[in-house]
Amino acid sequence: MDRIYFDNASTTPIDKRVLDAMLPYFSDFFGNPSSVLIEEGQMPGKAIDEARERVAELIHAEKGEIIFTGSATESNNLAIKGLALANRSKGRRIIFSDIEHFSILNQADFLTDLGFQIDYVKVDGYGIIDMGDLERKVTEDTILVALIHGNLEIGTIEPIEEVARFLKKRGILLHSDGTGTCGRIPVDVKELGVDTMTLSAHQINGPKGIGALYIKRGTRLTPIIHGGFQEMGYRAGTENVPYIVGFGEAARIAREEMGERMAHLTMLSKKLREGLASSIEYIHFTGHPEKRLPGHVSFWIEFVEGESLLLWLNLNGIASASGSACASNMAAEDEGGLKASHVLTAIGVPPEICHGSITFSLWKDNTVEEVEYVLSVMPGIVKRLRDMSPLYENYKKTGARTI
Amino acid sequence: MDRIYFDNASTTPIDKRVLDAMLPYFSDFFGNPSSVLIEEGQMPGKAIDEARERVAELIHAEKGEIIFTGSATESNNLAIKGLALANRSKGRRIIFSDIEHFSILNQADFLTDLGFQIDYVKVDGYGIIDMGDLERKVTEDTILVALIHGNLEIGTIEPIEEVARFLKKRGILLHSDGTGTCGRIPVDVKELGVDTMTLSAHQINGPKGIGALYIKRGTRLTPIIHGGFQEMGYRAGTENVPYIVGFGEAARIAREEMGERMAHLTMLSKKLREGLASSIEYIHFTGHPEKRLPGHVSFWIEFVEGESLLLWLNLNGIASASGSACASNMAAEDEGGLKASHVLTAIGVPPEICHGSITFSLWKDNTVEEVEYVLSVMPGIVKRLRDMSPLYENYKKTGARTI
Amino acid sequence: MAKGPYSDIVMDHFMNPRNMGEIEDADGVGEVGNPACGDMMKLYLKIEGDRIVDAKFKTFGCGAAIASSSMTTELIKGKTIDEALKLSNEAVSEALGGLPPAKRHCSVLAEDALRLALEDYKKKKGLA
Amino acid sequence: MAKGPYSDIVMDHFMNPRNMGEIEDADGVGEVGNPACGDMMKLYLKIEGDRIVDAKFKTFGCGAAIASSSMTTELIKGKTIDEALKLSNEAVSEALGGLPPAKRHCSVLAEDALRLALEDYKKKKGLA
Ligand SMILES: Cc1ncc(COP(=O)(O)O)c(C=O)c1O
Ligand SMILES: Cc1ncc(COP(=O)(O)O)c(C=O)c1O
Repeated sequence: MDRIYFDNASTTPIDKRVLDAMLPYFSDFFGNPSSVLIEEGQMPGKAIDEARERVAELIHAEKGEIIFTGSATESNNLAIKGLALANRSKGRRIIFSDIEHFSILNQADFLTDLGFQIDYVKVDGYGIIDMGDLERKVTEDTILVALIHGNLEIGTIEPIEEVARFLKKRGILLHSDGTGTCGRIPVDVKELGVDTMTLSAHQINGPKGIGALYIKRGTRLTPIIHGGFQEMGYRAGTENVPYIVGFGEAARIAREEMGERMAHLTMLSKKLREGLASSIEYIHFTGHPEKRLPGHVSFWIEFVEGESLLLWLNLNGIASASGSACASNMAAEDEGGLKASHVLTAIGVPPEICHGSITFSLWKDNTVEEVEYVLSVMPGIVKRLRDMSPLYENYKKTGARTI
Repeated sequence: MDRIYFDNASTTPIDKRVLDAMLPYFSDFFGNPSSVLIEEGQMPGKAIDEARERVAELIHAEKGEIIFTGSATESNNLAIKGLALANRSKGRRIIFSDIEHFSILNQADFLTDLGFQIDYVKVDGYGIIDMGDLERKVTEDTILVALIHGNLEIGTIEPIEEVARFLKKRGILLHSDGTGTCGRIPVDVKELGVDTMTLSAHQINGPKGIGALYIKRGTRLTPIIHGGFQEMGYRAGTENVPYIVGFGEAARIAREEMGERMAHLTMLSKKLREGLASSIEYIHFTGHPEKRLPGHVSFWIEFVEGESLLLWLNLNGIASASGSACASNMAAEDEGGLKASHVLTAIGVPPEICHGSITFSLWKDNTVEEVEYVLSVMPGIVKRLRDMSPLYENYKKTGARTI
Repeated sequence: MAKGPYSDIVMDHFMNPRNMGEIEDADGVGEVGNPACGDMMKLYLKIEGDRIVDAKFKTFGCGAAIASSSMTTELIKGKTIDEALKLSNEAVSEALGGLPPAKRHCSVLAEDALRLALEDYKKKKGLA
Repeated sequence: MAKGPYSDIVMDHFMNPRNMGEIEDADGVGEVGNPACGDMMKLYLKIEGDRIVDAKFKTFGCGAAIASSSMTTELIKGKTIDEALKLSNEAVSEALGGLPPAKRHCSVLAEDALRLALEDYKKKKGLA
């Protein structure tokens, strides 16, 4: 049997149409778009312009408000560092939500070193921002808030509009990481009211190695990569024309097919979730039950460790993720790198449980048959691991639960 | 007739072998290399490892000394900002040569804003660093020098070894931008003695949108893009696996074919240069006559403006560059963007002449026939433009030269 | 052919410049230069009564500079001096189908050359 | 199959753990846990004279933890207590064909469980 890929929160396979759109820009139109005066540079320049338009359309922005970067990570870095540095004279405090991706959170030391202070705003048990806490954390000196739009580990979608309204009144900027949402659910940056928003191509069947940043017209932002005059001066470096074209095509397809995809995914994830709930005891679903990304099913299972579960799923031909989808800790140099998922900790899951979490992230090509197969193997794997677990043995003897 | 591409200093077409090596990583092996525990992530991880080895081999580095970035521009930014920030406590002065690429020079304001001071070291008429001036500019407080290895506008190759020896004695770090040299001429980072060095893929038939940075083992460097744990912690963001693989393949091919390429290019550029010298009056070749990139022929012609020359060459099917190959000013918002090439100004060409410069950069697929064709059309174009030039008219009447 | 930064009209005037050359016995000559940009423009006028009966130019410069010179000569030929003095750089740029922002000054250069040539004429005639 | 971070031996012990289970009337039991990592290991020993005649384990943990437990039981079965006490975590890790750096502590956990089980045995026997 083919592999079952339920790890679309880590990355998605490239769409054949996207690859086909890209290929001519490797060979026939390989020129440097900065070489505007020679034929070789002209088609690539035109193609970038069109792709920018496509990405803008996906989130109801204007073409001039979209710039391309090397990754969603870079977009998040450009937004936070760029807005912080451009607004240094107004204040030095920045607020991150507790469930931001590492590409936001791990900027903290760098920013602190430059004289900024980072405050953190809490989320509730579903991962939704705590507005009361935000109100308490905001100070006269606060210039910027980062709040993720859709969290890829627990699926929760944040109330960006409400937060934007709150912040606007106080003259505080809002950056939102739309890596998990742009192209997956309808996004209208004007309605959301964000100042900057990150987009990723490889989350929507585009290539890995390109991101985009929406920068609301008139927003001042200091570049972090300096050099030639590309991307309207916000990001230097010879343009990655094939990937920009691919991102444009992926955005176009995502916009056109979004409705049917969402319906399909809602059906699949309902089936998966209900199937798991009815066949596995002591399973705990994470994130918000309704305000969540379509096709996203995340949970932890008592008495079962997540990595072992993930490995057994893998051996059964199923790809999933445990802990943070994008930042496996395995590459870490030592044990110090093995931290419990900060997202799960933030929603109140005890650290010793976090490693037991699994994220199934489904996407357009997944099928009912795949869901059924996963449902058919899960109970056996869980039983096998529980039989091996001293925690489960203890529970049977004493009735002691993990929580 | 097919186009004649003499603009390989701006970018090179992708090698078919490189594209073929990349393609499986778009589709069959699309996984996220951070997902080490599932099958999908494992082949990409292995492929990155092998590509890193190939790039390391190209410049005689160790695998662990190479990290991949989004462009040569980003590599230059990471090196300069990263070394500066990591060595802030040792001193605040940084020296740039006058002929660095914009991706070095345009960091000056940002660095100044962070409390650094940039000093500039002169070059001679050939574009070779002025060692006496370097000696004068170096202070107790100097922590870092940036000196380009091979300049893509005038072709000159700098005496990096000598500079590295000089700086090492004083405990000053040396970054060299090897965009123009790595893969074009033999480069041995250990012999050169650099602390960091930038490499570009698209200058050697790899894709645009990926660069690499050599970081000598043990060198402290502050990342500028923070997030997940990729590239040994120096550069966060999901890896661009196909491009990394492509860079590896381009590096392998460049290393294996370097000898024959250099011989071929030396032959072609000699023919081109001699042909131009004998058929066009008042032509001035720029850069060093011997210490230069193979296949690189740059010059300016009296009484002829460069853009017009470039446009006529383009209309004749010939791609070339004028002024800085990588940073055409055409995209600038206004006239203020139209600055004379800083490289030509630095070697003493008067500003009003700089716009008259042309760079022919030949590469492996160029032929003798192409050189002959270019030589056959150049005199006609030059004559046409001179007939139109009031400067030439004046010269004929009064004998007044441009210089 | 894919489009570059220049309009088709600019490229046409660049490739086939109208009225390129000198007028030996010109009634007015205007020469302007912009050293930073490297452009140099020389405009020759033949004037009969108060009407421009011929105009020629020589230009050292970029595509936009050559096209602006060429278009300017076309636009003023047959015009009276007063009419010609009303010719703005915007009009030249517009007639060319637009110029890239960074190149607008080329049309200004043409306007300046025209003004100087007309002043030269007036001076020669003792009118100024 | 492409290689992941775990060696073939680790994967073999993970998929087919040796000596998994409980010993109801164990002579020594050692239980250790690492809450930060989330691992929990329980080792049961059957000892006759000064020789370990049977060993079983239960483990809640990652692949490396399960394989380390399994390998530890294999390595100590038939050994004397003194021999078993000399078993280092490095030896376990080595027998497994190596562990990723971030997972070395799993073999330490196994070593700790073994030591605790032997102490438990000695305590029960009044030897400690
Ligand atoms: C010497 C040099 N360094 C760096 C760069 C920047 O390269 P990229 O635009 O690919 O980032 C260039 C432009 O090609 C260059 O000529
Ligand atoms: C929410 C979120 N933001 C940003 C990123 C970073 O994306 P990339 O690694 O492609 O730069 C990720 C990882 O996929 C993510 O989940």
